[in-house]
Amino acid sequence: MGDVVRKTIRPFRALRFLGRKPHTVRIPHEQHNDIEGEPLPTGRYRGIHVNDWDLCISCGLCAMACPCDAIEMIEVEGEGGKKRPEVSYGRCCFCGFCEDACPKKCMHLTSNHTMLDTDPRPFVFLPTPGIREFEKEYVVQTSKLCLVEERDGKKVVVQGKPRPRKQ
Amino acid sequence: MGDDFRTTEIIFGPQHPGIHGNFAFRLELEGDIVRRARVVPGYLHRAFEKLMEQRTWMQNVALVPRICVPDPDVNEAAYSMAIEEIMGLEVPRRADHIRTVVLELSRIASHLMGLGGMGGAIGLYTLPMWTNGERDYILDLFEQLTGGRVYHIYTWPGGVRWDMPDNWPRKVNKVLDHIERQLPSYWSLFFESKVTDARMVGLAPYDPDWAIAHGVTGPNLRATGVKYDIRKDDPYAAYEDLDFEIPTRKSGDGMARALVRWDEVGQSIRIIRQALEQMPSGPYRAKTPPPLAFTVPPGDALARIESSKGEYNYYVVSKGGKYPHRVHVRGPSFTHGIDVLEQLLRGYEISDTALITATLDVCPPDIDR
Amino acid sequence: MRKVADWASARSMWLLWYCTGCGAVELPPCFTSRYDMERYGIGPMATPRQADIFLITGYLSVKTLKRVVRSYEQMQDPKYVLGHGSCTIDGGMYWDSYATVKDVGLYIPVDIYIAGCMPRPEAIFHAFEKLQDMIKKGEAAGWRRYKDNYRFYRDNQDKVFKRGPNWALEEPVLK
Amino acid sequence: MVEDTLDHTKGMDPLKGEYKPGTIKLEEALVRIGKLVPGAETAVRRARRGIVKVTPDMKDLVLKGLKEMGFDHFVAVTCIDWPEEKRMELVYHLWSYGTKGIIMVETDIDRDMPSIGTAVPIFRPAITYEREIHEMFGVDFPGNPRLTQFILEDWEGPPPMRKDFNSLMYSVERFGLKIRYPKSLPPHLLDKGGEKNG
Repeated sequence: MGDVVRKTIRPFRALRFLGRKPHTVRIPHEQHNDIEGEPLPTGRYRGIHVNDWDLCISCGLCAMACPCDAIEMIEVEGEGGKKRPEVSYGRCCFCGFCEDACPKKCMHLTSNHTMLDTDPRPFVFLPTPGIREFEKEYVVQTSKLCLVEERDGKKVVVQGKPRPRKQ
Repeated sequence: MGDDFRTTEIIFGPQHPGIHGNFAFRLELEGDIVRRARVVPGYLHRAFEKLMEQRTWMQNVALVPRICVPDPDVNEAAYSMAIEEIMGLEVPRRADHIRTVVLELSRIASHLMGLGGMGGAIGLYTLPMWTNGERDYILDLFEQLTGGRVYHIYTWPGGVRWDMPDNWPRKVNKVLDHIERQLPSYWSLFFESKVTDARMVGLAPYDPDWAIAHGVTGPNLRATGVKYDIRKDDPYAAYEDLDFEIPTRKSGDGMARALVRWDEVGQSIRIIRQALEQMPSGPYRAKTPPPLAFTVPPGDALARIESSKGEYNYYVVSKGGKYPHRVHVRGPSFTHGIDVLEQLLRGYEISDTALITATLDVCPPDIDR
Repeated sequence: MRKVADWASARSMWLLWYCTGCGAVELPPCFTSRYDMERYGIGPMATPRQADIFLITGYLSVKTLKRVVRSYEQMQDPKYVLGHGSCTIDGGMYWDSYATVKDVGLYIPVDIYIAGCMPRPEAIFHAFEKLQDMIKKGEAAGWRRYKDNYRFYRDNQDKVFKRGPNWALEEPVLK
Repeated sequence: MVEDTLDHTKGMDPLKGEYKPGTIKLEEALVRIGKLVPGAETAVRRARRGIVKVTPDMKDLVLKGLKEMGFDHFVAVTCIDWPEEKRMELVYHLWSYGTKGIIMVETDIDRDMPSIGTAVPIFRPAITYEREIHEMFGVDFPGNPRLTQFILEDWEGPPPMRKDFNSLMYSVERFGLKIRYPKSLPPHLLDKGGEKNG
């Protein structure tokens, strides 16, 4: 008898989930938090690069350390013949080895993580400190990136700021 | 069509909702019954072993976790252990304990996903909804520790890459408490269900002798009663200092395989709690050459790790210099995902195909590599 | 009329359940309770004939690409392709592998690329938002591009498969 | 057609009895192998790792002997290509559940005509490993019933895992790969022309 009662009541135990708050993260209306309510991603997150051109010594170690051949050292107009790393996000695997290899610690992977476009070309760009300006933004907008194109055998900045503004 | 027009050959996968990952079968059916099954792997082939020969020792650390997607940390750890053995590197105790925590968290995440897959295969879609939700808290933890959600690139030769953040152990304990609180409702949802009993008890059983003769390892072997675990028998990381049990079951059928995985989640929680409690202080990585000048002396080493799916083996051969000469990866699914699976499927209905694959926890990326 | 249809299809999309690469491991969290894709009116669909979105989750080996092209051609118009992960843009981690194709956009038209290895669920949801926007504006025209430039895509496919003109119809005989 | 070893008609008896592993010591097993096969080099690498070096024709004898001693878990077989020395090395890894040790049986075969008898009659898991090595290295295993197309599809060209196959140049040619920073790549990959590997 008791067995029958228990079996009859059992399905109704599911009702207790009615009052529980769902743990769904309602992106994009809600911040993604961890179990203690701290926002994610944290500073350790390996996202899109920034590179401080005032510190960069054009050593090319980041390009040597890259397992994906994502970084190319290119010469940019207006930099006095110095080479700067250009990152292709069609290759980058966000391992952070470039950051480890950098002797001046000017290359840095931020916690910016979302980047999308309809065209594969804007995924190749020069990381500048300018990207820091939208570090807290939800999405990296390709219109703000520093894009470089080859014209007559010379690399020319076609979009974005080649140099950060001096404070 | 078969020769006598009684059997039909159908292509099951790779685009099929019952397939876990990118994987396919050719099934010869007689009515609903599988008369002969052939596995068609290779859809995820990326030529890892070839690519590893083209990259430096340290660059490969970024490559190896991709070999097993649900359980990536075993690859980094096994690769690092093999290199450490050739180089004679002594790993600090703290690094060993951190590795243990990471490996066990990864095991829980993988088992939760695997149990969800079993639930999905019998049409119980609530279970994957829940387990994958809990798994996500573990991914949050990984993100705070390693900076990556799925691919961590955290364990490397000589130790681990960064130390733990100060508040991380507390968060781990909170997540484990949360998962422990949830486990009873999973139990009543999945294992007390009559559908689970009807579908999984007596499903594709094998006995220990047959399993060993066919190279079955891991939870699938322990489901037949063989008390064997590399963590105990060929210990690595900090498992020697920790107290845990090896869960086994007797019957070797689908239910036993699910139950062994279920028990392992509980044991992993126990291991992580102990490892965090006993966490020694000190350095978290040994002194190694800088990544760009990282060379390994000539020699070879075999590293073995117990992953959530079975036994992982990394056989690393070095000729000296900056690049490995050969790295052979023996994934657990290479045996139980092809030859064993083909034989187990025979005689069962086509609707059991996905479930048998799920109870064996076949991981296609480590077959194809 | 087209506008009304676009508006309607942007709100109810079915995602083809085909885990082509390692990015598929981020799909279960997206479908399930933590992120819950159905808030967007997106759900998994088993058969290509009834699916609207093809999410290319990561690298494609040549063997998979053949099945992807076949599944894509089975899908009904309008259909949209999302390239999920860096490997769909330029090879990603497997840039020097003999087995994987580099730019998926050469073989099937990709509407949105998402960078990342792998992209976070946030990125996937943002891509869905953007796709809905594009559909409403009528910009997501990858399927029309495929029809208009069929020769271009077909030539690229033929170059990779090396199986003669009938590669799309044959399934290799197994011994 | 491959023979199945699992008999579904009989039905399994899972409670048939416990599995009893052999419990010979690793060192003793190596000594016995040394007696069984004269000319076999044996060594203990470290705890739980032993090595046996034999000629290819003695391989079956050693594998059989080790299986009888309790090394019944066939872990893997690895093929290593040594182009400079014109040989291919096959390493059979065998584990014993009782001894808790692994013995690696190493044997060398000729690189130009790579062929070695199959290990399938002794260890069933070898069927898949040999199938992979056959495809990736072009090694022939006479006696293996299943050396069919496995992972690669529509593959034309040399076995890809051999050292003389250049994956990078192949990608450049077939998929239009652009190399971004050649300085970071292994130099021997860039030296070779693509034409002989296509």
